[in-house]
Amino acid sequence: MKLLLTGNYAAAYAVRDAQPDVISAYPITPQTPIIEKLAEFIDSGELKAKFVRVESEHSAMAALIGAASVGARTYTATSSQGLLYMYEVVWWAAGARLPIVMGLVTRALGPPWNIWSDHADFFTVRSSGWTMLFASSAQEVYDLTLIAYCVAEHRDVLLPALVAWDAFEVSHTYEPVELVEDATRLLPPKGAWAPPLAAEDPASLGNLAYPEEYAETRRLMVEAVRRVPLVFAEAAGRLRELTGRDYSRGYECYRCEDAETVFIAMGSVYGEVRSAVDALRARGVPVGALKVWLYRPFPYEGVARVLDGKKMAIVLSRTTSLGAMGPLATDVATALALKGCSVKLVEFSAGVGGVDVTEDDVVAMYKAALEREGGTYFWRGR
Amino acid sequence: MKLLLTGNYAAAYAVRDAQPDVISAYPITPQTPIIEKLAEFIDSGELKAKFVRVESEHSAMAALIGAASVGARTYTATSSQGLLYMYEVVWWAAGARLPIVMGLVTRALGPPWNIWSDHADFFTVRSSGWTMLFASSAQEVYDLTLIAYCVAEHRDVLLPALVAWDAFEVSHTYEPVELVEDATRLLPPKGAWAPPLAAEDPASLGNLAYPEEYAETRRLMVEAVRRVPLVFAEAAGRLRELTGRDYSRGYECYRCEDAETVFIAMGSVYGEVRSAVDALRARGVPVGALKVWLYRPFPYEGVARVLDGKKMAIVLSRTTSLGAMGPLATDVATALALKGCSVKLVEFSAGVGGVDVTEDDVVAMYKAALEREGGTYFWRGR
Amino acid sequence: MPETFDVVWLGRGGQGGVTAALILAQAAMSKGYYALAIPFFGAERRGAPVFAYNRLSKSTIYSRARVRAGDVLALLDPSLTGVVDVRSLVKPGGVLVVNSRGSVPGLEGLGRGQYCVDALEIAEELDLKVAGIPLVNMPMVGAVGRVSGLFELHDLLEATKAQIKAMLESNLRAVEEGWRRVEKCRC
Amino acid sequence: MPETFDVVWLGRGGQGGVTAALILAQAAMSKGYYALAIPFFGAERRGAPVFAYNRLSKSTIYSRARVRAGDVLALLDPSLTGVVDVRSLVKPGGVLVVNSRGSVPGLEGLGRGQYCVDALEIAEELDLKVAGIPLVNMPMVGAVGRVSGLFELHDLLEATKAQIKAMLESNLRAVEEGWRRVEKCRC
Amino acid sequence: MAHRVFPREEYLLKGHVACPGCGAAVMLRHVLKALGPNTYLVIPACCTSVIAGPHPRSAFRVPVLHIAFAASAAAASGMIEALEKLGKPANVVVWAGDGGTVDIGLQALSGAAERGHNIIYICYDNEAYMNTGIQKSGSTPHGAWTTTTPSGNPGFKKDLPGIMVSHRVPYVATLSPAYPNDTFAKLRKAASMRGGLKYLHALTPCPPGWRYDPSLTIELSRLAVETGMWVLYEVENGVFRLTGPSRALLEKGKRKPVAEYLKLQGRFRHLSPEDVERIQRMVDENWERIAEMLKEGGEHSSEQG
Amino acid sequence: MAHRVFPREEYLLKGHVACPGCGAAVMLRHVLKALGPNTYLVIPACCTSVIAGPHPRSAFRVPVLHIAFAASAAAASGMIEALEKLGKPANVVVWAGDGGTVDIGLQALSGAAERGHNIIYICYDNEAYMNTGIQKSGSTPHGAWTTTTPSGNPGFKKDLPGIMVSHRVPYVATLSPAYPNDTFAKLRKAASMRGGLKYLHALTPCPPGWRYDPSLTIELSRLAVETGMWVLYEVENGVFRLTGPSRALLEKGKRKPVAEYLKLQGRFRHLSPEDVERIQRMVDENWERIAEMLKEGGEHSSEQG
Amino acid sequence: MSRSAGVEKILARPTVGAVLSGGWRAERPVVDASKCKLCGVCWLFCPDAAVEVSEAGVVIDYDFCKGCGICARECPFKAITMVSER
Amino acid sequence: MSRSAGVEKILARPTVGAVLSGGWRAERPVVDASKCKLCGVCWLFCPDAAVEVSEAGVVIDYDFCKGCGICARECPFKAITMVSER
Ligand SMILES: Cc1ncc(C[n+]2csc(CCOP(=O)(O)OP(=O)(O)O)c2C)c(N)n1
Ligand SMILES: Cc1ncc(C[n+]2csc(CCOP(=O)(O)OP(=O)(O)O)c2C)c(N)n1
Ligand code: SF4
Ligand code: SF4
Ligand code: SF4
Ligand code: SF4
Ligand code: SF4
Ligand code: SF4
Ligand SMILES: [Mg+2]
Ligand SMILES: [Mg+2]
Repeated sequence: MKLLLTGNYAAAYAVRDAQPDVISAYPITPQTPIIEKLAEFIDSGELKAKFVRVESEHSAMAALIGAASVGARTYTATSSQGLLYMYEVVWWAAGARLPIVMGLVTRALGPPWNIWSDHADFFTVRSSGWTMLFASSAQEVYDLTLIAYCVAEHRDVLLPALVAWDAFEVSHTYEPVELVEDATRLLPPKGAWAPPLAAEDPASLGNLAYPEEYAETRRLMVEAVRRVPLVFAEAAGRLRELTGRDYSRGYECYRCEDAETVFIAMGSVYGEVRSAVDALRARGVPVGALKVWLYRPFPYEGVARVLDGKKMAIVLSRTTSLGAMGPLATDVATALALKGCSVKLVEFSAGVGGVDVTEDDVVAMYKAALEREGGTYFWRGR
Repeated sequence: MKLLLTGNYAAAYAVRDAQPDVISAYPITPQTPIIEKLAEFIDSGELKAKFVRVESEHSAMAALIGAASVGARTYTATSSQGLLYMYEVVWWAAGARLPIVMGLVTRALGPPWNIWSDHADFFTVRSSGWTMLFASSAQEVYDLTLIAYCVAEHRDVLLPALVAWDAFEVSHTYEPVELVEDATRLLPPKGAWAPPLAAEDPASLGNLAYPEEYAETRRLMVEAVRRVPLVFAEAAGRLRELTGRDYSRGYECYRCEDAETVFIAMGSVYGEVRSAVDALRARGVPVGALKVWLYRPFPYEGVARVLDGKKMAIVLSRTTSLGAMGPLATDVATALALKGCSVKLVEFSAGVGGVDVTEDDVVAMYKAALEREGGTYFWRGR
Repeated sequence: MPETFDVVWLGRGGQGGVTAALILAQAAMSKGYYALAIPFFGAERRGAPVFAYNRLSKSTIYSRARVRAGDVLALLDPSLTGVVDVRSLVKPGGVLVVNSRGSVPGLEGLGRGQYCVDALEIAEELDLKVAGIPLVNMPMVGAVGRVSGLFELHDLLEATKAQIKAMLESNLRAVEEGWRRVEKCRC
Repeated sequence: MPETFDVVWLGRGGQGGVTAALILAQAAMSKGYYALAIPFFGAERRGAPVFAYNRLSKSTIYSRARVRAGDVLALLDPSLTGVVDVRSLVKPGGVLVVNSRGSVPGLEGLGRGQYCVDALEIAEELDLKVAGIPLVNMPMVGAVGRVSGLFELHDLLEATKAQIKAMLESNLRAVEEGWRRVEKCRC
Repeated sequence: MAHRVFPREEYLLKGHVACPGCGAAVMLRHVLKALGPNTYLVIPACCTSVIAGPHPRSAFRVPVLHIAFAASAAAASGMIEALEKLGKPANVVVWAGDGGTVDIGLQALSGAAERGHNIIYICYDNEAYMNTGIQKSGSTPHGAWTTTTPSGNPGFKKDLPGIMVSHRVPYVATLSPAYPNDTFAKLRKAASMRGGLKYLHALTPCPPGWRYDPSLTIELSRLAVETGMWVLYEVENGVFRLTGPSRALLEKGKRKPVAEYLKLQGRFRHLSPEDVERIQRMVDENWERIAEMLKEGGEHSSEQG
Repeated sequence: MAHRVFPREEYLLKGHVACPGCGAAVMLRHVLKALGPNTYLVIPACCTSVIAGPHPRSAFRVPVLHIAFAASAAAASGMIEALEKLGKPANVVVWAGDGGTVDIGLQALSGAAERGHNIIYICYDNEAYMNTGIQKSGSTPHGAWTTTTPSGNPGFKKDLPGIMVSHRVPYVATLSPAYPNDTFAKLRKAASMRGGLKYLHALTPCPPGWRYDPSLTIELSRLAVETGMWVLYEVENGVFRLTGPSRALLEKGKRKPVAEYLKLQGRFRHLSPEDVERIQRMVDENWERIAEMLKEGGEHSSEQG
Repeated sequence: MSRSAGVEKILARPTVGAVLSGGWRAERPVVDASKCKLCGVCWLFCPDAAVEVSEAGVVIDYDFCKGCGICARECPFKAITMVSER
Repeated sequence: MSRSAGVEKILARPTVGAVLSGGWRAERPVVDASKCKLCGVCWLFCPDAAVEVSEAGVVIDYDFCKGCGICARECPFKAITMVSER
């Protein structure tokens, strides 16, 4: 079935199709339409979930921790200040190994207040152990949200997963979205994972652990995270069979093979990058583009393989880099350093706080990058 | 004056010497002795500050935002869950450009509960715009806390600053600490910076900013952050004149010049690294060590200069790397990638959750690194 | 970059510009277009001028950048001409479709010209109101759909059925009347 | 790595092991040593066995790793021998200083031998108590300070003055008595 | 002659960004007139963050600290302590929505109340999260439609003034934009009391959120009081007193039926006559409680020292 | 014959990590005996996080979710909803310290109360942050020494049971480890009530924190009640009732002087006779309030519907 | 003592007309001076501070009046009527 | 349905003797069976669940009794005395 959906509604449809048991969320622009749509689905009976209308985001995530700890499938969504307010328990969810799924509509952090897209919020949880996916269209929001459940609940993983997308450009823009006819063919059966807590078999989750014991819990997390790419690819493979859409590598390459310069981006700006690649190619400039879907764990090897032998990598970061290169750019740098490739690396902080980035901007960045040294530059527009 | 002080008490003495107007904090192991000592100083009249005994860390930082917004010099300290609970307003303080100073006693994140050192908490704020310093002894805690005030309140900066140190190994260990006789010779005069809010000249701090306006506030932050190393070096220079202790480069090198392999670390483990360097050198192995004090902004150029031409860099990360190399290692990787140097990069997650790391461990890591590929390894001990 | 057909909808908060864009996109989608319907990305309040947009193309649209000007500018409230720089919202070869009895003064010579439809009259005839505000958006869908040259009336009615639940009959009538009554403005 | 002189203090929560370590470190610092006093890094409750440590050296100590065994093990409560593996806490060439009238059974042949001091008796003679718990730590400072061979009694008394405010006189007496009464255990 | 009685100075400037007919904007105008220019506002996320105007323009002629949603009372605590330490006495006033007060801001408010900072905390209550588009808050009345309670709120409005009375703060009062005399008297009393947190709670109608014609804002404010759904009172050092028109409403017969208030609002449109009857009963019971309390001598009771 | 009257099963196992004489541990034993094995505990950061035992050993024979300090009531909300959805009815019980209840956990608690989840929330009140080494909390009594109030707490104990009564939850009660009969009756009532949050608040003496000999824990618990400093009561659907020994203490003459309670505790050692007198007056005034309330018919009053 | 490091730029300054809210209006309030008794009620209840009252009469600032109609409804003397902007 | 991905390892399991708390004791409670009336009060108030009461008498588990002295103080028949461990 093909529907015209915004990114937010696409998320709500994916959640409806995953049929979680408990949803808990707190409103924040631009996430609000997701939970409003879910409230509608529940009201109409299309979704049989309990909706806990909490008094804050900290409580939203905590409620899901409580629910998942006894075996519920769960969902929440938030944005910006909301993610930061629940920050403590976001980490808690990962440490507790609970397969919670979250939607994150990226939005700038205050002050000043700003409701438009910026990936600063997204990046704050990049070391937490959550599987992190980034969607650049409503279709991707729908698909990746379903895949997130597959990854999170997989017995080799059991870690929470989030799917992010840009405020407004994706969250509020209607576009054609193809739904999966029977999501149960994609998703793990409900109750396939054993919840940590059950009165029949009492255990405690989180007792004080002395250093060695604690380190062991963390080592096991590292191993679980290492298994994510495979599990992701497997789930993406099932989706491909059902729909033909392929996310299995965790990233997409566009005209990279013979490129000398590769743009790297996540989210809605990738559309402009793609157009810019076409435009530059039309003028004979050998450029390509790489879009990241699976941001954590980061596909170091894949990215390094794509960039190996190139002259230049240009990272478009939708966030301000303060005191260091931006996160996506450092990830690319690490991929390069680990592989020992020497590629000029230029980062532009572009689209900060919702600034519109166009194809022409991207072309102009390409020109600027040629002239500048490697490093981070703040893109003020042309 | 030389006193036997723990790292926490050293922080309290530095704060006493800086004479802030408002202190607000919430207890958490292992930070608690700092605020208990400050409460004593206030009780005895040695420190004339208002102490706001808030009901949570979120409120502690918020109280300082309120206080600093009208011109007060401020202090708080926290740890682990506390930092994560105040996370939203930590970012707020930076965006509001308020020169708040914070102590952070690094501690592992739950679950499971663990009160020992781990730098995961520290790294969560690495993109926030705060100036971030790391001390590896009580003396450094004292010195860097005073320098933090100098940097934060400097008219070219006006950004908050934090000083971190390890739980227990530094926070609770007594060692000789030399105090600065007259801290006013080091510190900026009180009231030297103009607070944003004053009834005489009304303004609003934080009104909703549309994308371009918002991006401009962020660009100005980038510029302020760029000025930090210079301002830091200046303040460190003043301290050097008063005490002979030199932090001005933002990092320390030990036997690096002719080394083929350089260890990189922050915090108390650096003591072991130093001993291991001596031990390996004694066996004729050319190794050196680099300790980072000024973590944000990260000294890419200095670090790259030190590492340029080396065969191997071994980063000791006191945190779990989940889905990516650890933050310190990615910073080093970025330094290398920007400079285009090809150095084998090996990271060990060692000392996670307070696991004791000894000189022998470090020597063993060296050996392991020789045999392994570049990448991150979890150090379980020998 | 594929060429796209763009519509800018300008009205006031509450008049239903986004719904109009959505119905147009729905009609386009059923005709095999790739269609976007985009609300204005703002923090506007009720009564303030608000935008919505369409971007339509025969091939997939990857761009999510802002729409700056339309092939059609649909002006739901002519009094906004004094408030918003309307001229800049029409592409050089574009047209204006305005909810008005006659041509709007000051907008002469705009693009390929002005089309008028008295959407307010239609809404009032059909008693189409939400919270007291006449829903002029539905007649405008008919008018814009026709002027665009991309649709049959049937497409628009089907799209309306797909998207609208409340007061469906009157809404269908409104689209139809908009389609029927739109005409090149008399100046 | 510079050689360090290490002391392990083992007592119960509330007996003042950390204060003892602190006073010893203070005495060492005044004699030009670089001195660490380290509490146990645990989450122990009142009554549970707790550790404290000293690490002393003529040169700067960079290491902050755990102390595993001492040149001196100061045992504030002999009943802990059944609870903690005391042997492992003494370096091969180290000694035990125990708060006890006579040698502690089961610890024979430990390092270079056992020293005894009846710290409880001293504390009780001087009525040194906090919250009902006798402060055996001060006599132990005197005893350990003497056995270590690093200090004069004077150093320990000055260090006590520098660190202790409450009941100073009795505390000084306690240190002195500990110094005076410590002796190689009779077995 | 209102303009002779109340200060003419405006501290909320024209061209602000409230919706037409915003009850909160009326209230805010009155509040700032009562407090004057030596007033620092602390504002968490809420409609007023937008009303304040787009950066770098501000509709406020007093200093304003915008602060994270959960943090307003804490920020005000730090601010008043700083101003006192720096020798700059002033009014420090939190202006927060109901969501920012009864839900996400409650903890900071409770802490500040317990510590007894000399601040004024004002909750303007439009009974939902309006800035994000009408979601249920802990202050949404029973039965009201919101986007997250599509069939009406199954829960009940949290009684925050009552909860603040249980905190034993020196002053608690309720406000309405329809009764400026009452507002001015209460604000001036609050500003004159030194020490302790003063808590004020205003019911401020919201045309888009409550689904009514914007011209009805004052009328609805008045009806809320006249039907007894909103009670004007103050609790000064534990002593409860009805104020303004509410003084005359103890007798049920003096109160208008709640239906008059409900029927003007789209958010209550779906209520059945039985629902309305239930709400009427809740209101009547509340007044019975008030009557008892007044008998008791106005002392607010609670259980534990 | 206590062991015949109360269940013999232990759910808090020996070898747990409380200090000798811990009042909270006594209380917890009683609570779990009353609730039985089909009970899920949710525990925020507090002494009990440590008491629970070092990983991978647990001193609890029921499932326990340890959770971030501020999050317990919210986690319990989600847990009960999940168990209901999954068809596994059980007791979901928050067990939290005073800091985790009256300070950092208050907001989540208030939200859960407003939403009316079917959970039991128990605050064990040792009147300070004990797990971090005795810092003042919002529940620390006036005058008490803590490490952050070296000259005694200048503030006053927040009345959380009263605040929860203002939330109109179906059940509020106070507990003491010295009165197991009272405890069992209240817990079983709470467990049997369906719908709504049940709030219980226990005063649990703490030897290191209050500075007294550990053998005195039950004695102090008893003295707290006998002096009237701690009142045993319950409020069921708004109706206030004294319970246990507190029923006999309305008359001032029946109550022991508060000095008997205070003098046993090191944290009150510095109090002057005038200080003690002031505390005595506060307690007496509280009992006067209780007397009035009981006259009124046991209905708890507050101002606002 | 000037603000530095760009901090001035994060402050918003008091501005009459943060937005041109007169453009939001669908109906405008029109005062009938003959009926007006200068009671000030319209001034008191206008959410937008768009009313001025002086001896010279009531003046509405159409640059900022949003046309809510409160003044018209609350005027005790029915001296204000709302007129469509169309 | 087994737990995977190491999740079992983050759970703590009910254990008698999470710590050997008997080692914390400075004084031990000793029951004088001749005075004991088996009333169960010591059992009821022991914070450490270290007391067993049966027809056979009161037995204290010294592996876990921390020596707090509550049982001795609360015993209505003064049947318990605290004896130093030294
Ligand atoms: C931590 C956090 N969560 C959510 C938001 C989003 N948010 C901003 S304003 C608002 C609604 C405020 O409601 P209320 O306090 O009642 O004020 P109103 O908007 O109704 O005036 C919300 C949910 C935010 N800014 N921060
Ligand atoms: C967010 C956060 N802040 C602080 C802490 C540190 N902390 C752990 S337990 C505790 C004290 C708890 O006090 P209370 O709730 O009264 O329980 P008690 O320890 O007294 O039993 C504190 C402050 C924490 N774990 N998390
Ligand atoms: S939504 Fe309501 S409260 Fe917010 S500005 Fe509009 S009218 Fe005022
Ligand atoms: S500190 Fe107090 S409450 Fe905590 S375990 Fe010890 S006795 Fe119990
Ligand atoms: S309310 Fe009416 S009578 Fe009064 S001043 Fe305004 S217009 Fe004149
Ligand atoms: S219509 Fe509304 S905004 Fe305009 S003057 Fe009247 S009250 Fe003010
Ligand atoms: S309390 Fe005393 S009499 Fe009762 S069972 Fe225990 S030892 Fe026996
Ligand atoms: S001394 Fe304390 S722990 Fe031991 S049995 Fe008696 S009450 Fe229990
Ligand atoms: Mg609201
Ligand atoms: Mg406590």
